[in-house]
Amino acid sequence: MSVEAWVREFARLVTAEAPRLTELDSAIGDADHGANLSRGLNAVVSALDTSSFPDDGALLKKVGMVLVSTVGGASGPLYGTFFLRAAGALGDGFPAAFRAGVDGVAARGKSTTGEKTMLDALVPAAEALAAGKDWAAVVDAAETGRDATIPLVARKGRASYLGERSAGHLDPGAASATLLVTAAATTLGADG
Amino acid sequence: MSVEAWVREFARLVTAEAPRLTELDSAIGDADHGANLSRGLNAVVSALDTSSFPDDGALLKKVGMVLVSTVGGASGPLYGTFFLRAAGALGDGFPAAFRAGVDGVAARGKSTTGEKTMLDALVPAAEALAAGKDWAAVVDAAETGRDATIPLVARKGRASYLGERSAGHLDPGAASATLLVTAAATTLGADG
Amino acid sequence: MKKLINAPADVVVEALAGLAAAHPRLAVDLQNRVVYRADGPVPGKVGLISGGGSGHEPMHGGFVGPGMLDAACAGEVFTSPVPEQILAATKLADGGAGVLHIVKNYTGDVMNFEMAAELAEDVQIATVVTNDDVAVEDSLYTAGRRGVGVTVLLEKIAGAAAAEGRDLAEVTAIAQRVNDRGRSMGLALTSCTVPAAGKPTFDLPDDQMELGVGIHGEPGRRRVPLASAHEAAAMLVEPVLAEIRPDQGVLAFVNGLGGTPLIEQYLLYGEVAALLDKQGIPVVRSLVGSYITSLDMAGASVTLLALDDELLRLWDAPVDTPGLRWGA
Amino acid sequence: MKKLINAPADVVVEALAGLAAAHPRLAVDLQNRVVYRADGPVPGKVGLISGGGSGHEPMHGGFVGPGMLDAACAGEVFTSPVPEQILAATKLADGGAGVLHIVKNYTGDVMNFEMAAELAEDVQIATVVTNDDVAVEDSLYTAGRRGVGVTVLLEKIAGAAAAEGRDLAEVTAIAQRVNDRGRSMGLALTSCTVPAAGKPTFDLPDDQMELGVGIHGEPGRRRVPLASAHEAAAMLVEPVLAEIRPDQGVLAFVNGLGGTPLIEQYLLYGEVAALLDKQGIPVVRSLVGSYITSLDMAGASVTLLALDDELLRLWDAPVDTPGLRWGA
Ligand SMILES: Nc1ncnc2c1ncn2[C@@H]1O[C@H](COP(=O)(O)OP(=O)(O)O)[C@@H](O)[C@H]1O
Ligand SMILES: Nc1ncnc2c1ncn2[C@@H]1O[C@H](COP(=O)(O)OP(=O)(O)O)[C@@H](O)[C@H]1O
Ligand SMILES: [Mg+2]
Ligand SMILES: [Mg+2]
Ligand SMILES: [Mg+2]
Ligand SMILES: [Mg+2]
Repeated sequence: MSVEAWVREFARLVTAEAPRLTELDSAIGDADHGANLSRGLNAVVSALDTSSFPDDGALLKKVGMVLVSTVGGASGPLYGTFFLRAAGALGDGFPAAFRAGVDGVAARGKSTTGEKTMLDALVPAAEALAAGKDWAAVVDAAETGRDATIPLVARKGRASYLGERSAGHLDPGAASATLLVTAAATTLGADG
Repeated sequence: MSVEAWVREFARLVTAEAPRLTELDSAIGDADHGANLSRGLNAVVSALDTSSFPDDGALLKKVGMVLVSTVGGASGPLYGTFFLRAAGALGDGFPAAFRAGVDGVAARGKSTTGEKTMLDALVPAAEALAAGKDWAAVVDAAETGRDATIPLVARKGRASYLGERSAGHLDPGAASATLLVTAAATTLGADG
Repeated sequence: MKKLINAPADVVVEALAGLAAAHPRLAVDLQNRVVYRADGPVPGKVGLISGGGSGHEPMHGGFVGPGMLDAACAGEVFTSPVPEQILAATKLADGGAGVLHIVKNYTGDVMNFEMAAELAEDVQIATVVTNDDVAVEDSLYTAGRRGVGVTVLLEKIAGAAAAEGRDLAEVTAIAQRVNDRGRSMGLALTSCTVPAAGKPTFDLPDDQMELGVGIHGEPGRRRVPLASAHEAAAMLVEPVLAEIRPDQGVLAFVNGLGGTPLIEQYLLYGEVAALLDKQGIPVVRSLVGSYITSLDMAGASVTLLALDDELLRLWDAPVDTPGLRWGA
Repeated sequence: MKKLINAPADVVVEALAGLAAAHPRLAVDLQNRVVYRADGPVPGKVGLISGGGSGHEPMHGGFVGPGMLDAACAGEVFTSPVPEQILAATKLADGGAGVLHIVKNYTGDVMNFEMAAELAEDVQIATVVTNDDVAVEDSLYTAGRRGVGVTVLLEKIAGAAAAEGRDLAEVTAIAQRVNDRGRSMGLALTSCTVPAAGKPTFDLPDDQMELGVGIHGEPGRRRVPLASAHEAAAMLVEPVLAEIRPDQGVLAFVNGLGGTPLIEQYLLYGEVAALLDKQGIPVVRSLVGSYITSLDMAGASVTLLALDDELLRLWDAPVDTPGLRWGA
């Protein structure tokens, strides 16, 4: 299992899906989620290409720091915090690290599930991982959570300003978070 | 013969044709010729409705003053001067009065024929009148002059800023001046 | 997309470079995208910084100068700056008396400023979060209201308090009072176009407008038929008046969103002033212009600030920035 | 057409009413559409007036105040004012030392000001006609060049000269010198929409721009492919530099045409400054903003004024108007 492969795959998916993420953010946000995340993950890939790390924890910490210092907006601190917290808990295994990351997002964002955010994809995935489900089920949990954001009225993030008008749209952060889970399945699942 | 009927008919035609005059002015000017002239001629009609005049000269002088003080732009002083000068020469007959008006336009505008302005319609009409032609020929002279502005490169007025690009468009002032001549034919020609 | 730009990715840095070139008394750290007073920091003075996504010019960089901000950091278009930038701005503003962070209430801005404040160990930091937009329901269970027009007024007034030599707690209290006494509401006639996106954020039919719009191209609270300026003024002023108590008169601020020219802003101001007059609310000061924009969005917002003697005096104090200047 | 207006026919008067309401030190004669100093005329001071079609805000009404104009009259949108208005403005500006008429070189403006000057029997009048637009060929056989950006600079500098107590001949000579030493060039990314017309004056495909455009929605000299800000700066600066001799440095003025936000104006200014720097021309002063607009047109113009010591000193002198304010 290689967390580096995971991060690189996440970067690849986000870059490929950036226009769609921005499109989703146009409907209920400010049309920058794809640009924000791909800018940050480009910087992450550059950092990975030019540094070596004593261990996976150090690598994930670097990923978090690069995201915090290059993404900005809401998703920068949130994804940054995810990786920083996950880095600290990696010793307890991937499910625990993932859970720690998700808890970090909730703490940083003062948010919980059902508010139409990335947590709606992340939390079900964390729970599936904790329950020892296989990767397909983990991805399925994230995707189901993601799609369940569509009817929700946003209560956190920029989409909350739209009130009722936010319903009927998929949350862009839930979409990018699902890519994070998919990337884990493709890379970590390969040898799991 | 009633110069009042002439002016009222001119006002009627301009009001009806205002959108087309503005349209012509959009192509090579600033999209206000119809609005300008109809604003002024509305004011003229109000003045005619509420005043009486000792003679036709006084009436035309009033028309000129109202136009000067309500139209603005290039056409305000030009049409205003036309009527003020025509008023002063009315004692010498309509052709002489018309000629005096046209000379006033040329003097005020420091312009001559062939520069793609209202003079290209006015001068041929004045000449036809002076030559004793019938009204149909006078209108024809104005219309021919008007249409001849199409290929011209403007040298006076706002259209001159377009340089070569002004060619291929009919001059809005030549179009409104032709209405002035048409109105004369309809009203003054009826009893002439 | 028709814009006077080069590559979309370079818009922010190039605009900052232009700002610095045009105003020699401002300096710019292009790496960190921080605009700061070339003569700063002012020893012993409370430092004021703000920052946020770009696309709202002149806010914030154009409000750096004597009597207003000491530094401002610019994020990508509509994207809040990252903690490193905020930290750099904080240090450039720190004259030893502490630094006030002026933060507009957006999740990203709040979180990034929070992280920066956690990192700025040797500087005393206070934070004020503006949330004046009445288009958004005020609720403990949501992200809350956006910070919009009041931010401009707050930066001016708190800047004057700092210039007078007030300490960090006093400047913060005054800033908080401006936020508490001011409310805003906006509407859009067109969407803006984010350079990196290349097309309008939303489509808006010719006969409709977005009421309760923010400054990031996010759609408004509801779409209503295109209204006259007279009706629009009422739609903007009434929800604002429902929330402030202008006992000593107001500062009335009509703001253009970037694509609406001054002739329309003044016309709208006339309607706003007439409406306030009818309600017996004296307008003590006014501000009309494009001060907090949303790229090229056509539209406007109205901010009313319930003045008191001190806020009025601080508003009138000298200010010398590219965006607001008087008495200097 | 999406505008914050009521009836198109009322736009000008309502915007003037809003301007007057927002700026208590200005008064407005709504009948004659004249904005003037509420504390004027200033006895013994040369009066300065200007006027022209509306749609160019803040010019001219927003430039009325100490250190700049004494009065300004507003025509209909893009239509020069009539002699009566100009006469009314002249009288309101007359402090007994004569009045300078600042006229932009458009056939209508020139003729209406001429007629007004003929009517103003008891006031000594001098006239300066601005014609700085290098997009138009300068020729004795045509209407000549348009007056554009230089008008703003001239109103400021001549206003300072009058405030210093110079006499009419001196103020006129200084005004003339500003016109002679300044040149401008503009481009449009979109057409504007005249309220009474209700639709854009011209159509412009997404991939093209109008180069050499004026401020009345008249099409430019030629249509060129949409260019980067870098290329656009060169297209604007080079024809201007071909005509002035900036021996003592320039005042560089980047002007937004109404629909172009400040972020783009600053970005363009950066390109202009870099270009001038490369040519070894020192930029001594700068001005960036939407000061002479064309309703909601997106686009910009560049004006360069070859300064000399006196013009620089007068530029720096205090000015206190809604549109330009410093030192006061
Ligand atoms: N408080 C929050 N908690 C968790 N996720 C959030 C929160 N606020 C916003 N988000 C997520 O961030 C996404 C938006 O990210 P992005 O567009 O990059 O930032 P911004 O909203 O600042 O433009 C949203 O779609 C949502 O999933
Ligand atoms: N110097 C001139 N001499 C004669 N006619 C002129 C002159 N300048 C402009 N015109 C006429 O005026 C017309 C434009 O009138 P109008 O649109 O009302 O004024 P403006 O150009 O000020 O907007 C032109 O089409 C032209 O016929
Ligand atoms: Mg976003
Ligand atoms: Mg016209
Ligand atoms: Mg954003
Ligand atoms: Mg006109």
